[in-house]
Amino acid sequence: MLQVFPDVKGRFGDFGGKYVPETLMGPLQELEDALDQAMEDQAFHDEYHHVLEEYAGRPTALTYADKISDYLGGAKIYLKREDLNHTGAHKLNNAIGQALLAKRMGKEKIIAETGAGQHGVASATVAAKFGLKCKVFMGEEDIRRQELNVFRMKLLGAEVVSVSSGNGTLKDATNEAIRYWVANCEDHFYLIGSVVGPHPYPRMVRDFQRVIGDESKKQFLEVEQDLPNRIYACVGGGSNAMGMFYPFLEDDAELIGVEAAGRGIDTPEHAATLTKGAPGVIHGSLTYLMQDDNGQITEPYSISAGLDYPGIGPEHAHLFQTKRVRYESITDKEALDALRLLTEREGIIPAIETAHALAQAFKEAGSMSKDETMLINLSGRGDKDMATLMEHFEEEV
Amino acid sequence: MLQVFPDVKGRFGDFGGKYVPETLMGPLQELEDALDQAMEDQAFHDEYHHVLEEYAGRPTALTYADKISDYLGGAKIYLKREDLNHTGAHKLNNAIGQALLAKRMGKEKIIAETGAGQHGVASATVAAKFGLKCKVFMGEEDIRRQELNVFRMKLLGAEVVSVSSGNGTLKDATNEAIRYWVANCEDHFYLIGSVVGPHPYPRMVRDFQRVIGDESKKQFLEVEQDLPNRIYACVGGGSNAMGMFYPFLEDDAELIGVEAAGRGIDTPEHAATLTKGAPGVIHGSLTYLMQDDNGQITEPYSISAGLDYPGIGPEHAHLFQTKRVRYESITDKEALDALRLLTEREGIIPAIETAHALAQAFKEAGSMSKDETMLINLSGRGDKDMATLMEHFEEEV
Amino acid sequence: MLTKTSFQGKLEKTEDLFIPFLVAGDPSPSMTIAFALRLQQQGADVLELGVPYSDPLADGPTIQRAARRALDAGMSLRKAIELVPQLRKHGLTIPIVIFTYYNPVLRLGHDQFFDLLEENGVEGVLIPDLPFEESEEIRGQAESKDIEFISLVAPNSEQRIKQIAENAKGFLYCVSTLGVTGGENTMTGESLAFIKKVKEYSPVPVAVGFGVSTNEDVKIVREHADGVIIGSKIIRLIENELDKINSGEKSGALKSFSNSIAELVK
Amino acid sequence: MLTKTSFQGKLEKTEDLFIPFLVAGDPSPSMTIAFALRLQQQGADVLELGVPYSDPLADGPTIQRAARRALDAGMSLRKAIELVPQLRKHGLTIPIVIFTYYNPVLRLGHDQFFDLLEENGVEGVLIPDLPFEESEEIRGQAESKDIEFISLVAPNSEQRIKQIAENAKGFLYCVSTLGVTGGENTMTGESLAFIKKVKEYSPVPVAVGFGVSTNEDVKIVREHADGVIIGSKIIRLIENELDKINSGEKSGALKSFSNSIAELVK
Ligand SMILES: Cc1ncc(COP(=O)(O)O)c(C=O)c1O
Ligand SMILES: Cc1ncc(COP(=O)(O)O)c(C=O)c1O
Repeated sequence: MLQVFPDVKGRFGDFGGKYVPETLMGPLQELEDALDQAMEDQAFHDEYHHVLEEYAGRPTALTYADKISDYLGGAKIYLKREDLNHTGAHKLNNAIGQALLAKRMGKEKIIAETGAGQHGVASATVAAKFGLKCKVFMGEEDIRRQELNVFRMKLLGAEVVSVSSGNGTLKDATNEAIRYWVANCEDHFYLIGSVVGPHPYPRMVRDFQRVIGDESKKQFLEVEQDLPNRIYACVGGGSNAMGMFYPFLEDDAELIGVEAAGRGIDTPEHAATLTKGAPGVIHGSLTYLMQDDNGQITEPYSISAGLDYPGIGPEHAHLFQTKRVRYESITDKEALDALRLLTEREGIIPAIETAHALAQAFKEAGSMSKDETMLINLSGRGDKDMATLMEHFEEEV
Repeated sequence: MLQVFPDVKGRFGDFGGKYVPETLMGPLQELEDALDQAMEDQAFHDEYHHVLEEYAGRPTALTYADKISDYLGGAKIYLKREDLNHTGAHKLNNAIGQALLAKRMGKEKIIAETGAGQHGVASATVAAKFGLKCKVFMGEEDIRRQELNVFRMKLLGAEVVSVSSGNGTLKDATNEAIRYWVANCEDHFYLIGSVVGPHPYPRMVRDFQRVIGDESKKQFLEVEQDLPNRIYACVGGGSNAMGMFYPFLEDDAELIGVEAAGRGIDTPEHAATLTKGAPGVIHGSLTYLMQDDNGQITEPYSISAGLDYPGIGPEHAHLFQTKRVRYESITDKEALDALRLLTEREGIIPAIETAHALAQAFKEAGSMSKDETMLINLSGRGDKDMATLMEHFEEEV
Repeated sequence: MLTKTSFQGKLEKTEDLFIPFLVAGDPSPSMTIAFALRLQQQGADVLELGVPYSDPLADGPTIQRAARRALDAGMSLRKAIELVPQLRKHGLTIPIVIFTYYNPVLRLGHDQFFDLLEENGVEGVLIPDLPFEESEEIRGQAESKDIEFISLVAPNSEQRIKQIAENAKGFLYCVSTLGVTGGENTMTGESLAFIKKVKEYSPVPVAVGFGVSTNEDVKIVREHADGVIIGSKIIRLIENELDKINSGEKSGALKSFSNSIAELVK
Repeated sequence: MLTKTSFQGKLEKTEDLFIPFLVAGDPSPSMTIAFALRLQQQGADVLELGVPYSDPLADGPTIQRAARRALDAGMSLRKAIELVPQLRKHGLTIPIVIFTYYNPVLRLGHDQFFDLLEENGVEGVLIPDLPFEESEEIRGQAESKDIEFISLVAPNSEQRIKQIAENAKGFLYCVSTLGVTGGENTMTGESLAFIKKVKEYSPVPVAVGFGVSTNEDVKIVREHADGVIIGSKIIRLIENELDKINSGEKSGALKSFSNSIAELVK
């Protein structure tokens, strides 16, 4: 039997916890209490699942990628289609769960951080749908990279706060969101977008994302009468991966998390937290992070805004340490190649984040046998990345 | 009992038929024969529905728009979520059907016309998925308006042919696609994107889109134990509307098709074909169209590329003449207002095309009673329209 | 064996026909008259007078350009038909076929259309987007007015070839290759077999069009068919003269046009 | 009633404490020494020596800027601790509290961290992102080295106030308002009640920080608490002098800094 994580102190083995300014200890306790109550309330579950189905369009499809499987000549490749979720990525699952919780707690204002903008859009979306006020913190570099999503958030009625500290990416947006929350925790709900942050966030986000894995398991068993041999997901903060992996943790399936190697893990420009980082504290949680010898957090780099994060959810740190999940890393270039391959062979343009998982899976598929199977979490669609793709593929297409 | 339309000559009452250069008569017959065979083949149906479910993500959700219903204070408003379809609009349903038919006919090259780019993307997508070569004809003005979709098509491996004749919009792209087909009909399949064109296209496209109405009926009965009082859909060529309306034609539901009034139907800048046009022949079909006293087709105008078309499917002309469907028109401005309203109240950014249907429904909802219901076909998502929306809302958001 | 004259008795020849195509009003009505007369001088047997249309589905870029010029100059179906008496007045005696897309006809109304044709002494009509199956009514009306309704037949008309050919009036327009107007002519063995088959069924001369653009093309077509239809090439010859016309050198333009036509059909 | 001295016996005063905050190395180590001495001159009782950090979650823009300057000048946790003997050498006698975020400590390792503190004669340590529940181990280590581990308590600490206050060492850092450093101080009735409650439980002086930036603020805090902590305001005063410092007018800068401090705490 698997141990139940996190424990009462919010620990996944050595990792997790609450490393936050004193001011947040109260709000975190309030959140934990509300969450525990909600999770034991059937009405809350029902509402959450009702919104997922009726509004977000779940269950998302499980697609057999026949053409790419044939092309690679090995394992049968299946895709879990989170790109078909309303707003285009898995992020909405979690945003719906937390927004319902915020309402239940009587909070009418939410704040959120965002990198790729997907979580920002998801937050702005649930804010519109549930009548909440929404402020999204976003790094100025990401605002540039994800112009489309910025406009979507504004159109949805959210305020987008540009963050210029650091590199102006996800880490900095998160710092700023936490600072704002510290000052405004009385009436604001902080809607974190990944399985990061202080307890109970990593647990809560995982539990609102596990619907991905739960559905996948059921669907996969239906079509293959067996579980997948290997399951892949990209890892930024790690929410789509935890959502996918969690229901399979006690099964035989090999689980592979894929980080962003940026320009290469031998360069300083990457976001391969587990591969190259060390344990430490970031954004309220003890986990792995990218840091220098003095314990200063270093600036990550990835072509994909959603993976451009120097930390990782503490549960991943635990799964890494206990070797239950294998973590690999994929460069910008490998990701872009995989993106094109999937686009041209299957007619699905994935998010660049997702393309990292695809690239690792495609690398491995050929050496697997034809009766083996793999399941890749297609965490989001690539529409938001068109500007970046145009820059990169301008001459080729 | 409803008469079965179209008849053997491809007529819906007075409308329809095959008004094409002699060279296309052979290919149209070949298509009709293949279509008839396919439609009687259970294996074809199964494959089509399998792809819809497993790849496109059907059934799409039926969403109760509680917030906007409350806000308008009248009828209960339901949305059929074609925006959740893979690639973001209803267009894919038809593209999948026709691509499967093309394969069955042994054609390895497809051509398509596109306005908003949604049908182009859908065609490029099925071409990638089913291993076909794809050429998409698109007006140069639309290429400008829908840059994102142009890039998506190219990334999917399709060739986008820029058409500069006329206003460089959908009509011109269609002309050019037909001309190309005339010269290359032997090995090319022309994948028309709406219920327009010569017989058997209007019937075929309707039959590949009726899944919208079939699903809606079932879903609506489940949640409301009754049919909707009114059903709305926007009408460019009319495929999303026919797909939605067709399964309800023999029911009591009032059906409302919404055309684009552009800058106003009292100006020359609109695309309100039924409201302001007259019967005639366009793109191979006898139907209503916008024309001058000399029978020259006039240039339509709408802010939405997908409704910017001077013709309309012949079945709509018939439903207009027989008054089974009520046709209304909505200006650019009204559509944009409705788009913002839905976005801010429900967290769903619709396509500008779709916003026309929303605007008409929102106009009427308030004067209906609370136990009445309406169903709006949310034909597509607004991501493709961000550039246009940015221009219009720049200062406001 | 072709047996009877047609076009109200005005076309006696049943072989070696030269059928040129002009867009009425390209670049102006008076120039159309002038070009038509030169074509008659160069041996034209029938004139196809095209009505410019906004959306000419069966035409390539050359004829689209011509139509644009003519529309910009104000041409319409009615005006094109009314140009016919002008052509006569200036000496055109060969039969005239009005070539128009169907929508302008519909807009005018069939009856009014035929009344106009009759009043203005038009001998034939050709509607490229009205195939045999859609033209029953109009064929009847044409017949009752003694106006030839010209049918088209294409290599892929297959089983319908016999039916179309047997019902042909005036001459039968044989689309030698698939495509819109203005493409390349490629007289393959297949095309020749097709023409042969058409000739078997047709009671009227079989003229070949689409893509005839060199004297060589003309010669090949002459060898195998009863007539040659030349459209886009003639438009291109007119385009060569547009600069001269615009700068007032009309007679120079017409002279060089005549010479080119002579070269083409020699 | 406060009973015992603390900071290894170096802090006897238990009331009216002035606890300034400096970021080590902002804008340079030597200037930090100079500023510290001036603060001592102006009556500082304890110095909070901040270690600059890349991601200071509890700090507002002012301290973020200071940290940036110090990091750019090469400051680190180790160097900040090693600055302490330098401060002593130049005459600083008041107790020094090293203020650092937790990650640099973790990176160094707890044991090495405390060895360093001990070797360099540091009297206290404050880790703003290590709340009571996560600090058990480190509190034990601090105690065994006779180093005061400074705890923070906030208005929303609620049931935890008693536990935190009762376990406080050195002084108790009372966050008067919710927010990061550098905000506005608003001493409402609620804040006063909160301070009162904290004082009830705390065996050590209660110092109030966050948003103290005017002489008026200082006076109000003095009235109700045992000490006042001033951070961002001091950084801003340093920023006022940066131009002078950069152009070599150090003594002028220090003089005007001293005057401002005197104004602030008068
Ligand atoms: C499509 C997509 N996939 C993956 C990620 C990475 O986040 P996580 O690791 O939490 O799933 C993001 C983040 O924005 C995303 O948008
Ligand atoms: C989202 C959307 N809705 C509607 C239309 C109009 O087409 P139709 O009238 O055929 O549904 C389009 C065409 O591109 C579209 O993209």
